[in-house]
Amino acid sequence: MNNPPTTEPVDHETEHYAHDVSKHVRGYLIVGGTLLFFTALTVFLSYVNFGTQKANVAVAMVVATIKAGLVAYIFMHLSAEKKLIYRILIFTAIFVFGLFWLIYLAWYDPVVH
Amino acid sequence: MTSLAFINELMGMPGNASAHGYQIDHIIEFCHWFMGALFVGWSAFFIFVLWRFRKSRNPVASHEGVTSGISTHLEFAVVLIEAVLLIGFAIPLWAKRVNAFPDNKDAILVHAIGQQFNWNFHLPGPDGVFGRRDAALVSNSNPIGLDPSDPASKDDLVVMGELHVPVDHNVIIELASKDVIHNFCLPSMRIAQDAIPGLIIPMWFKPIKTGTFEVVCGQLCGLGHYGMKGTLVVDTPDEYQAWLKERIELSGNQSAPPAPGAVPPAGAPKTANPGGG
Amino acid sequence: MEIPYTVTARPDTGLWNAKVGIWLFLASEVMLFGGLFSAYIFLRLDAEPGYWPHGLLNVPVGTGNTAILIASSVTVVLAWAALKMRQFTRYKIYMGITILCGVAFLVVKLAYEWPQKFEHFGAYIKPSALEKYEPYLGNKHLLSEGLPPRVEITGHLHNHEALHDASIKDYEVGLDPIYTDPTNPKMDRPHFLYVPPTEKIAHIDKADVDRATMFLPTHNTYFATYFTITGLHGLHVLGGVIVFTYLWLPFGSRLYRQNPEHLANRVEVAGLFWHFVDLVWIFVFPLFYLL
Amino acid sequence: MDASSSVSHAAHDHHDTAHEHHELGFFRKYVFSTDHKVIGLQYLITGLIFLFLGFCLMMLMRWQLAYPGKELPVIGNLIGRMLGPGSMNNGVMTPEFYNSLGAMHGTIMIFLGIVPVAFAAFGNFVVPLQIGAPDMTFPKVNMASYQAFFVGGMIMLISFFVPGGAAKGGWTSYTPLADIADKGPGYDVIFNGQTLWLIGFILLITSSLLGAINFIATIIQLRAKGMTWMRLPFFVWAQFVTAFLLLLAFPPLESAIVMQLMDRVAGTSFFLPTGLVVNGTAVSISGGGSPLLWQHLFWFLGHPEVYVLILPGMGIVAEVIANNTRKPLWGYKSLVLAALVLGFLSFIVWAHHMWLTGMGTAVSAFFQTTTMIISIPSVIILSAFFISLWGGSIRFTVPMLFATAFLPMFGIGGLTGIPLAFNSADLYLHDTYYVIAHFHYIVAPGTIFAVFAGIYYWFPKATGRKMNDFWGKVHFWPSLICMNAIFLPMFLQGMLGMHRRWYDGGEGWTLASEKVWGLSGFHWNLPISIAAWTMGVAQIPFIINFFWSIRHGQKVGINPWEATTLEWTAPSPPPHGNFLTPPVAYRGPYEYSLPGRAKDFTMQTEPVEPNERAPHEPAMSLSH
Ligand code: HEA
Ligand code: HEA
Ligand code: CUA
Ligand SMILES: [Cu+2]
Repeated sequence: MNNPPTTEPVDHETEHYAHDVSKHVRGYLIVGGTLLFFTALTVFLSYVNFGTQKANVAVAMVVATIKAGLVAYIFMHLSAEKKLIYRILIFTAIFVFGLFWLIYLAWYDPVVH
Repeated sequence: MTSLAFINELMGMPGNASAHGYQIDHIIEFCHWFMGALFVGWSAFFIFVLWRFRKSRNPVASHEGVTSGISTHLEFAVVLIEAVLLIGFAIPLWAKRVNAFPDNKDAILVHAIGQQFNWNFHLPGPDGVFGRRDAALVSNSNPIGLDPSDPASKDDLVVMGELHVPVDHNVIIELASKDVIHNFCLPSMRIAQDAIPGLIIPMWFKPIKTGTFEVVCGQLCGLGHYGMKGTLVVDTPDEYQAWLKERIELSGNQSAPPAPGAVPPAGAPKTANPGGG
Repeated sequence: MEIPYTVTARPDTGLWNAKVGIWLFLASEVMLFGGLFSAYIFLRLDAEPGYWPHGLLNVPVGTGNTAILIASSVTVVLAWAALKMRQFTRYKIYMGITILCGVAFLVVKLAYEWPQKFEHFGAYIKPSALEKYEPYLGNKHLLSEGLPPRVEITGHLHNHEALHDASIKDYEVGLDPIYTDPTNPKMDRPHFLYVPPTEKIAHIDKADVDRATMFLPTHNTYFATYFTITGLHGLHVLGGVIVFTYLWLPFGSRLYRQNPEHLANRVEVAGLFWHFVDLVWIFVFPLFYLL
Repeated sequence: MDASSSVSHAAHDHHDTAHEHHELGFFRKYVFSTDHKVIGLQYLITGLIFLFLGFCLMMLMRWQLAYPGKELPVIGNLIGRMLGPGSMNNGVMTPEFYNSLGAMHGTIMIFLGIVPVAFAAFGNFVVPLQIGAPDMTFPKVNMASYQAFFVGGMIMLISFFVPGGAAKGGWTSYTPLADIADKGPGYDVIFNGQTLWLIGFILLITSSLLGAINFIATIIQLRAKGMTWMRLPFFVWAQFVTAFLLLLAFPPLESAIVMQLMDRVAGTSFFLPTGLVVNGTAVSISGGGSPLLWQHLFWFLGHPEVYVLILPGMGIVAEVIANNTRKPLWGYKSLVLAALVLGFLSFIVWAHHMWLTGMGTAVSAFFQTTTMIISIPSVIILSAFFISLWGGSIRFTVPMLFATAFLPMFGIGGLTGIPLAFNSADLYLHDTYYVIAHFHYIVAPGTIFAVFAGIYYWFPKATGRKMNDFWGKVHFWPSLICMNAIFLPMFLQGMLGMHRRWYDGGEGWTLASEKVWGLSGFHWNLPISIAAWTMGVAQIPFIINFFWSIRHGQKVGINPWEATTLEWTAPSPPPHGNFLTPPVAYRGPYEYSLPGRAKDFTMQTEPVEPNERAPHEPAMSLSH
């Protein structure tokens, strides 16, 4: 630990990146198309009766989650993001689900007669 | 156990007047002993260290400091005691408060409706059935919005401010509120519960002492909050019957007259603020 | 000393400053919309049967707006990619399209969808009077189908004065199609295409009405959440458009000449924000338009 | 890159920047500054003024509690004339005004006093220096953060002057009370206390969010060469966790505030159930909302917020203790871990403020358990501080006096949280003065003392001068005594069953006429109030000392406390850009009394010598 780790900026990384980028462009277009398709799919599925309202909500949320995942993973480059960003997001996800889940639980378990 | 309780008395806790109250007192007194022990222990250590290691007595500090694992043991002990209090006392006690409601048949069931700034009590009357209430029907002469078209409401009693209950009987109070959140708090009975508009929340207790007790509103509800005082009178069974009879007679010819508790407290504004804020 | 890592990455974290900053900001945005969506869940769970409306919003328009946002998300990554490859003209074009998409989204929302709601009228019928309006509501049919009841009559209000004038005793409503033919099974589910209020007029006695307003936030908790969440989302879109415009105008060109990588980073950061706004919409759309 | 090249490079840099900044005018330099140190001082001064204001509001309340309904001499009429008869009617406080004072005392102390001072001011001034950074990562955002805070604070102040007065629903603004507050004849949609409170709050939240992003990004990105995570001073860790709490807990409250604002200005019913009857008339609303939703969203922030109030304080105390015991903090690693766990858990305990809202067994068991668990890291942190004293060579400098007092005071406050955490005990204690005493022990003789310690400790860095020792002691001892004289009796009042937010101080209540320790519950109010006013007097030496020392304090060198962390290698006051050469950290933050050295402190920038014994450095690493 006596030698401090280097903190010098890296410069040549960018060239490297630019090369990669051109390969991705096609991918972005495909993902855009997929998203449009999923949008049409949700609209369609919302007119299909899955038995209960709850089931319909669940189906729609699954599709929305897939779409959101695609946006985050591809457009927001989470597929190639650094560990640190993941850490921040994991905690955020835990807390936001904690908020939903605990409020739901409190709603579900009141003192009633 | 009584000898342990002196810590609560020392701090001014009033006498308990309900059947479950002693359990609440126990958990508070255990907490206080536990906290007291930690506080005294740490304080003794603290004062000793400040004296022993002051600069003039200990000019050169030790780089290492304490190496023993004493703090780990201490922390473990704290965890253990808290776990015992939690699992052994607090959780079961709460479960009994909110799940083990006494049977309606052998309990006195009362509805309490909070408003800025007093309590209305709704009793089912001789037929034992509560009449329907509707917010749209609320008026000055009908403070809880009792529906006169409902046959069950004909013999219902509405009393303001003061509630009588017989001693040694389970009492269930179903709390509601017309406007903002209030809290029906009976310090002597060791019981309290929020009255939240839109919800009806029950609470129960069993008074074991006769007497007159204050009902505190334990939630800020506006400018008259400090004076929102109710009265709980715990009667002997005979007195209770007499009170009930008197109430029924009164309700026969006029709608409920203001009970003592409904008189605005000294210093309360004469005209209420429309916002109530 | 100058602030390091504004353009290039810090080796041990692999990130430049603004990237860390924007993700932290997005994390807080997740919590912000999380709070709003938890309110949505809470209010919807609490709603009495019949009090959470379905199918009131215009699905094709909403779908179109979703497509616009998705397209703009694609163009904004393409703009960024163009910068990375140092193709400035392409960047200008893609960014221009993105800005146009954002503006289009806002125009649809503010000039069409919201005003259309403000001009719509709904009256909640008192429980005691539901029977009287059965020909419009068709609750017996709904009951037999196991569907939630209707407690509200909606449509086009012909006598606007009635809202304020106490001397007018009833509302004159050009009914929405559902109420003209309530027992037709076709009406059990909302229409896909928007069908305007019909010419069939119903007179609703004010004495039978609990509450009647235009489709404003006050109308019910559904519209309260709808306007609040889409309003806040709209503000985000507006913010994004402003930032993009700033990066698109001469400022962008100047920065490009000085340090193209810096501009690329800014576009990436603004783009991340934009994608997040898109992502929120992906949930808003089914929750409000479809379910 | 070797050391010599880095030196010359940086010297060059410094030359440039120094040159640039000669031309800055007064406004750019002190008002619209982007320099983290200036912003830190702006936060400090504004925050202290608000702290003082919160204190004044409280002193007014204490008059009413001690002498309910009596005319307040001189000031009473003055306030009545300034704020209208709705506040002080002929010198007598009205219940509305009492409620306003309570709500605004809480709001101002927490959001305009402690957060700006303990978090924003110290964080801004100290954190970049301690990690060896030239500034915050986003200086302009930093400036915007202060400006949002300032405007938010001004809006809160203005709210005292609108008809009806400032917000009166408590700092918690529970709905429906807050939703319907001030509405009535002559209701102005915007210019009323509660609405302004909400608008001001949105700005304060914006400020905190911007600040939090900046702090986290700075700590992640701008640590100096060699400043690994486990070499960060504990203060930086505390600020890091605090920033995360603000970042993730504030937005849900922000959403709730937007909703309450909608309820008030757009007539929605997010928090209003169906069938409300206020003052005998049915309210015309759609209904269908939920009052409990507000409480959930409020306490989702509310609880993390209390750790926001205490963590920076703990950080300051850690620095001062290490420095004045002349030895490393005991258990650095467990301190860091405890702070992280504390931060994590504080998100899932919020409902312990809502025991009496009709909560079932399952949910309350969950929240009781998490609340119990969260007390463990606090115990660990406090124990580590206590044990750190052992074996030290303790100097009772003024910062150290305040830091030492912090420990038992926080201990009392923390310990009394335990009965509150058991819902069955809270059944009795909820909303009584016991709760008031519990948290004031933490925030007043706790955090405020830590803040004082920090001011005395870092004053020489900001000004190049020390505050006067003698007057510091004159400030300390009466403050300590008064604090306890104020808050200890409140436990007794609480145990008697006296409730908070009582305008009459309990005069009208039989339960408050019971005697405890020689006085009735109500009559205890008087000695408490006297102690509170005496404490006001005890602050005078501090205020004078503070302003006097800026110009006339004893001049000191760049490291007057002989401390080890990086901020003490920068000039006092540090120039724009902070360090003359980019600092490099070679060791942990608290290398005091290393055996075999002439000096009893070894700075983080001192390279490890070949023959030196392996430094006392934890191996755990959280990143890389
Ligand atoms: C900085 C502020 C702060 C902190 C740190 C805490 C810490 C804790 N708080 Fe407190 N709390 C508040 C501020 C704070 N609180 C406020 C403001 C309110 C009221 C809000 C309102 O309603 O307006 C409140 C209310 C409050 C309630 C609700 C009460 C009610 O409304 O009825 C509860 C209930 O569980 C609670 C519990 C706790 C617990 C278990 C801790 C634990 O984290 C404490 C852990 C600490 C310890 C266990 C101490 C350990 C010390 C030692 C072991 C050493 C002892 C040594 C010596 C004494 C020498 N608090
Ligand atoms: C950080 C939070 C904080 C702090 C520090 C304090 C500090 C104090 N508070 Fe407060 N208080 C609250 C937060 C806080 N309070 C909250 C949240 C409530 C609940 C509100 C509600 O009901 O909604 C409350 C309520 C409350 C009540 C209950 C009112 C009621 O329920 O009716 C009382 C009663 O005595 C009280 C008293 C005090 C006292 C005596 C202090 C003293 O300790 C004050 C000490 C202050 C100082 C020593 C100031 C020092 C500063 C300076 C000297 C500035 C120097 C200036 C320059 C150099 C420019 N407070
Ligand atoms: Cu009712 Cu307080
Ligand atoms: Cu808490």
